[in-house]
Amino acid sequence: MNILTLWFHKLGSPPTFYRIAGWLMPWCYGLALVTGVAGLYGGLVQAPADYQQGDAYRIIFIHVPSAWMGLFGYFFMAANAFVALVWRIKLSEVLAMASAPAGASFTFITLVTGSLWGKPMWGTWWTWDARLTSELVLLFLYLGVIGLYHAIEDRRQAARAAGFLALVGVVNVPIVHFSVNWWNTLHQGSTVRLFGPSSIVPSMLWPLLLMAIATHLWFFGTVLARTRTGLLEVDGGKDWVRRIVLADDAGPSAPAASERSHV
Amino acid sequence: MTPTRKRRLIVVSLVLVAVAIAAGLTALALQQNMTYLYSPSEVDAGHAPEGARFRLGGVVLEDSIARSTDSLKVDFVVTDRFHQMPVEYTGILPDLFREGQSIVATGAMQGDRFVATEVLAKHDETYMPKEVADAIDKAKDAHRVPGDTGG
Amino acid sequence: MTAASTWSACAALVRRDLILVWRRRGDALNPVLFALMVIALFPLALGPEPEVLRRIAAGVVFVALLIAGLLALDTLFRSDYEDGSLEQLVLSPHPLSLLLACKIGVHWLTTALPLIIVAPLLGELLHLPAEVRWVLVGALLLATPLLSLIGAVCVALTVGMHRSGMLLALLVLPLYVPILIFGAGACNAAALALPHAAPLLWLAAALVVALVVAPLACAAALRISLS
Amino acid sequence: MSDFLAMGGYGGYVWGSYAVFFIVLAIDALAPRAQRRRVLSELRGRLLRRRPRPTQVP
Repeated sequence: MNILTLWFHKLGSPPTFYRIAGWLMPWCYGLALVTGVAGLYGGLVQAPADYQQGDAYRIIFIHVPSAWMGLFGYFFMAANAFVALVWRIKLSEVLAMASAPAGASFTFITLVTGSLWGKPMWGTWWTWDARLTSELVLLFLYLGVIGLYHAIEDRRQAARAAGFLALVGVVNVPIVHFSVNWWNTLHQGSTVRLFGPSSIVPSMLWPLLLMAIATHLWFFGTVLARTRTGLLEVDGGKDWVRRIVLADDAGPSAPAASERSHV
Repeated sequence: MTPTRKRRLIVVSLVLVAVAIAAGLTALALQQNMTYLYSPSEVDAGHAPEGARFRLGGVVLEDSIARSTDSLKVDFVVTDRFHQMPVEYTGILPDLFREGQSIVATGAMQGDRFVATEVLAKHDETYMPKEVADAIDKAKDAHRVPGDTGG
Repeated sequence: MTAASTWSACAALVRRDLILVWRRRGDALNPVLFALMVIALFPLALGPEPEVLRRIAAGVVFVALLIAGLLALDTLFRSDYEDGSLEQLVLSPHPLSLLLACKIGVHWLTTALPLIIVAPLLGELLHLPAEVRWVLVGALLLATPLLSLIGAVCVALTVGMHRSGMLLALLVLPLYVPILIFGAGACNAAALALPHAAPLLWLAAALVVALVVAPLACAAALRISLS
Repeated sequence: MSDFLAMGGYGGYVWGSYAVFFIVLAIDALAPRAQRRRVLSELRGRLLRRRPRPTQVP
């Protein structure tokens, strides 16, 4: 137990996490690209056309993983915000705020690809159905969190306030997920089920799952990248940040100098 | 008891009471029916509002689609396998609209016909290649299982 | 600190807020005038056919009152923050959530209740069917306290900011969506002579929970933004 | 190949979706980089202003 808490403290300290994140990040991006290419090959080339929807169903390979990531990102953000507010852990504040833009991107993709899928299949770009509406509300919640975070000067206070808002909005996420079961609406039920058989054939399922893995890895890649920057920002005056800043200065100084002159 | 503990106790018990009341109200709400769409049987039984707009849900009956030659008008029959409802619609139908497909139509009754202003196709959550679907249909025919085309 | 002193603190706070509103009673009518003008815009934009107006009446009244309430939210903590009495409230030994509940209650009484009172009149302007009128009032009685409570949490988060108007709307409106759906849904169901008890019961359930949880959340949010 | 691009007549929708997917994710990956550069230069500026070290200033 003692070793575990010690290990946790070590991992939670900004300099250690900064170093580990820097090491993990390329792996996340790289593996995301590899699994993504494999999943896209499986989805676009290998998988057969659907019996009802023909080739249009191939949007599923990005739509559904993105929808999962939109929800997952919100849960990840809210969980970190909870930890940050209760135990006042700096790393969690930064992690929560780092996951908001990534989650918002995936939610945006879900809405746009869903719209592009709905037009040929349902006959409409958009319908005010429970699931679509709550996905839109999810995007607005993300934007509210990001907006609040950028509106407050003090970084730590901003992260706490925005994290609190994320926790207030978390009630919405179960509504998004279960609304399709509560109201009988246009949107079909869940295809892939954790328990019980999925109503999709294996040749279509494995590319979908590969894409889900790829989007998860990608999500963590961008979250780690943003967290590294966020840690530098929050710990601005600390020694370890100073070392990194000066080390970076000693390296490729020419582009940095031009950057400064632009600003 | 210290004041902070007492306060915490009051807060927790208040939250519990509120949740209990809310659970009771929710249970009461779940007993009411929240209708999003009506099936032809419900319309036949007189549950649907008279003269007002509502949504009709069901399956397009086989061999019932009659397209007008000179306009976009389409007549078809929506069924829930118990009752049938003739539907009239003018406009462009979605690609998935076909016989045996679940649809949601918005409109109002005019006499004994349902005049739709919008028809949306509802597809189910099953994805499979055409060959597999054909094989399943064949197996169903062989065993004389009533086809469950509803989504 | 005893229970009696806490009650007297609450009473003093309510009296003070009511006096402040009474001194500026002209301002208290602003939300009502705003809602009236929004309602008046709809027949001008859509044309005066009673059939069209009748169908949208309940929803339009609901949205107009929601936006009027949203604009009025800003005044909840604004003047208290500027004259420093909000920090006194946070530092006081009495439970902050209880004091905030009093403030929210007074704010609801002075901004939302006048709106509910004129709601049947606003509905009449749009030819709201008579059988929907009381469903609308009932839905508003359940929905507006919810709007005030949820809005107060978001106001508490933005309290230190200089220009928070648009941001506040961005934070609050997504949280208002379910309330609008249930409230207007009940009215529309009543207009179609459908059973409309279920959405009202959902609203009531949400209100009961919010009555307890929202003041606590509001207090926590206020502590974050004043820290 | 053209069959593949046509996607059974749904090419516009399918490829449009994939284009949105890749563009948004590319922005999502590039934005932290730009932000990191900005934060680093900002911190460097603050550092140099507060403790001027003539040997380090370029």
